[in-house]
Amino acid sequence: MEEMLPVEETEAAVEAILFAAGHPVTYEKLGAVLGLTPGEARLLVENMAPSYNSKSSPRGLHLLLFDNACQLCTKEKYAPYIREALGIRRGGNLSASSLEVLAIVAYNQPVTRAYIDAVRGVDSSYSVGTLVDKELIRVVGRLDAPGRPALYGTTEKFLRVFGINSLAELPEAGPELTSLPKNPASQTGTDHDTGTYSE
Amino acid sequence: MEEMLPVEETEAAVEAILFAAGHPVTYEKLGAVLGLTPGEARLLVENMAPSYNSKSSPRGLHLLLFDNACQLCTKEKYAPYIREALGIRRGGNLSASSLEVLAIVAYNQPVTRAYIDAVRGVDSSYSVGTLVDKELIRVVGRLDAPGRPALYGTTEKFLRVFGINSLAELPEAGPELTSLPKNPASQTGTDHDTGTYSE
Amino acid sequence: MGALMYRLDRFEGPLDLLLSLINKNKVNIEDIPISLICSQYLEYISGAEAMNMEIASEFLVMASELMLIKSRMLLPRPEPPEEDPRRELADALKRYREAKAAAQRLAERYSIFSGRMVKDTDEISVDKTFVADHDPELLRIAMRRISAYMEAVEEASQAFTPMLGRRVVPVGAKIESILEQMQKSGRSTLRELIANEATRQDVITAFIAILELIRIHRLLIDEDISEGEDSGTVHGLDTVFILNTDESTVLSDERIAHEVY
Repeated sequence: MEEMLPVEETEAAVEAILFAAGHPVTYEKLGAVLGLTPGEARLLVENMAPSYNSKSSPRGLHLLLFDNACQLCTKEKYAPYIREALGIRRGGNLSASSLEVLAIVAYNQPVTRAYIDAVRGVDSSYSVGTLVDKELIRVVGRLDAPGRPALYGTTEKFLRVFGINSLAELPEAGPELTSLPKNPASQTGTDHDTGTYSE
Repeated sequence: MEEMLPVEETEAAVEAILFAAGHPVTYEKLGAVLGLTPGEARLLVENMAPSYNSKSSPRGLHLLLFDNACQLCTKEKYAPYIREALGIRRGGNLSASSLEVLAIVAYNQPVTRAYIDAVRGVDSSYSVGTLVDKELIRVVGRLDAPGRPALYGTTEKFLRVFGINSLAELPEAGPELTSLPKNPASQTGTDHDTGTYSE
Repeated sequence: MGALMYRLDRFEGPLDLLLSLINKNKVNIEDIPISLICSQYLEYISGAEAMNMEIASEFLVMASELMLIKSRMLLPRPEPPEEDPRRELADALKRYREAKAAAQRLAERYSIFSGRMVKDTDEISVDKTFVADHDPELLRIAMRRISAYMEAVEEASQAFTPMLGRRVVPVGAKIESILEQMQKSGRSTLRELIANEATRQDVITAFIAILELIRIHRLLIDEDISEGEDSGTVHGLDTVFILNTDESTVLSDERIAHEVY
């Protein structure tokens, strides 16, 4: 720029430029625009960083410092609020089939996928995969049987999502459970310590 | 959100949400995300505004307060620096005819194209199209008349680039332009909620 | 004429040209000397025509309107006096002048505040791991759903052998009952459609009926997976069927009658 900004306004100008850019801007470019060397621009930005990044900062933004460039972004901890505000919240609810698989795992863990399939009468690989992605179930061991199939159990996130402290607090399933086929994991000896299914 | 944020962090969350959104966010949406009523959300944002907008603010950003929504944008005085840093050519100038159309729409909304044509004494279809493309005006409803002609109103982008927060802040205009005996839209009932003209 | 240029493209329209003539002659808009303004207007139009400028039709319409007003001004005024023939033109000119002035004030603001720039919405990746809070009761309900289904299957397999004495429901009748069920619900999963079938034979009959309804396009498989992460599967008992209400795409009922009944 032809005109130099008063010193106290260069930081504001940097903020405006980084906001409008969205992507990283090099110190070289910032310096050229503000009448500074790239090194001076870098110092200026480093000086600004604590007001965004320090623990006590009241800001919702984070100033990222790269080797040659810098960028403004939102603080990680506000991501859930942003997602909700912008409507980016898919996959929050569990489908009926996911709930069925989850119930079978929760009440009978550890269980194999073959067992889940047998109980539901359908292939459940997709739901099992989704639940693993969502970190509600995980592989907790292997069944000591041909092919050494994976055994699934619930996670701590599962407890959190359902608002219970332990599996003992699961609602009483009662007679529902008695009609289920025998769980192979409870018949055959496994190499898995069946006592704990925590993360 | 399920969890309430500590009070000192709600402002930071608002900043993060507005930064990520880029576009205007309604007080209703902000409130829903932060566990506040729309009115409380508005008060919160109004409270934050001086830290961005006051003369002595060290910020490069401006907090726009519309009737139903708010938005972050850069301060106009840093526009030349942003344009140079991001290689944006100065442009987007509005022609005299576009400005005339915009004035007629702004002071009389919602209006039909026929009304705009009548006030200007010429066909305005080209300018109307340009302004719709530039997102300064938009179709806000249909006139309940033969052919159901489109009714145009201004957008929140219009408010931003003309530096006003609501239509009530439009600069004074002459009595003939603002009092409208011949506006078809104000004579006939419309199916449009004339209260909102958001982007 | 000399250097005088008749540039119609300098004006936004006939009202703009008229305003400039009124300003040049320093006359009152409420009391326009119509014959002076009319002749200057016509002179300008013909001057532009002589320069091979395209004359937009609006300018010609205004010319004839001016001449009409002028002629009405020449007529003796009736008693009681009717409205001034220039009234409408004066109103239009005033309104247009105000629109121009408002446009000018907006332009000044635009030159300043168009510098208020915004950014694009951040791309935020969809969080596949996000799970909303759920009531644990949902798990018990899911268990009950599974066991109820399993009992039905067991019953069906037990009932298979002594089936001989049972009444066999024809496919045609099954089609009707499925259509009835679909008309009520609009959409159903395979699980729901066969939920009430008591025996394996009944399940098979129902299944043949569903296949037939799909063949004639009366039932469609819903493959819309946009709603939830694993709804609308096209596999197994969760397959969702919807009723095709577009009659033109459904094969005729006669053919079913021949082939199935």
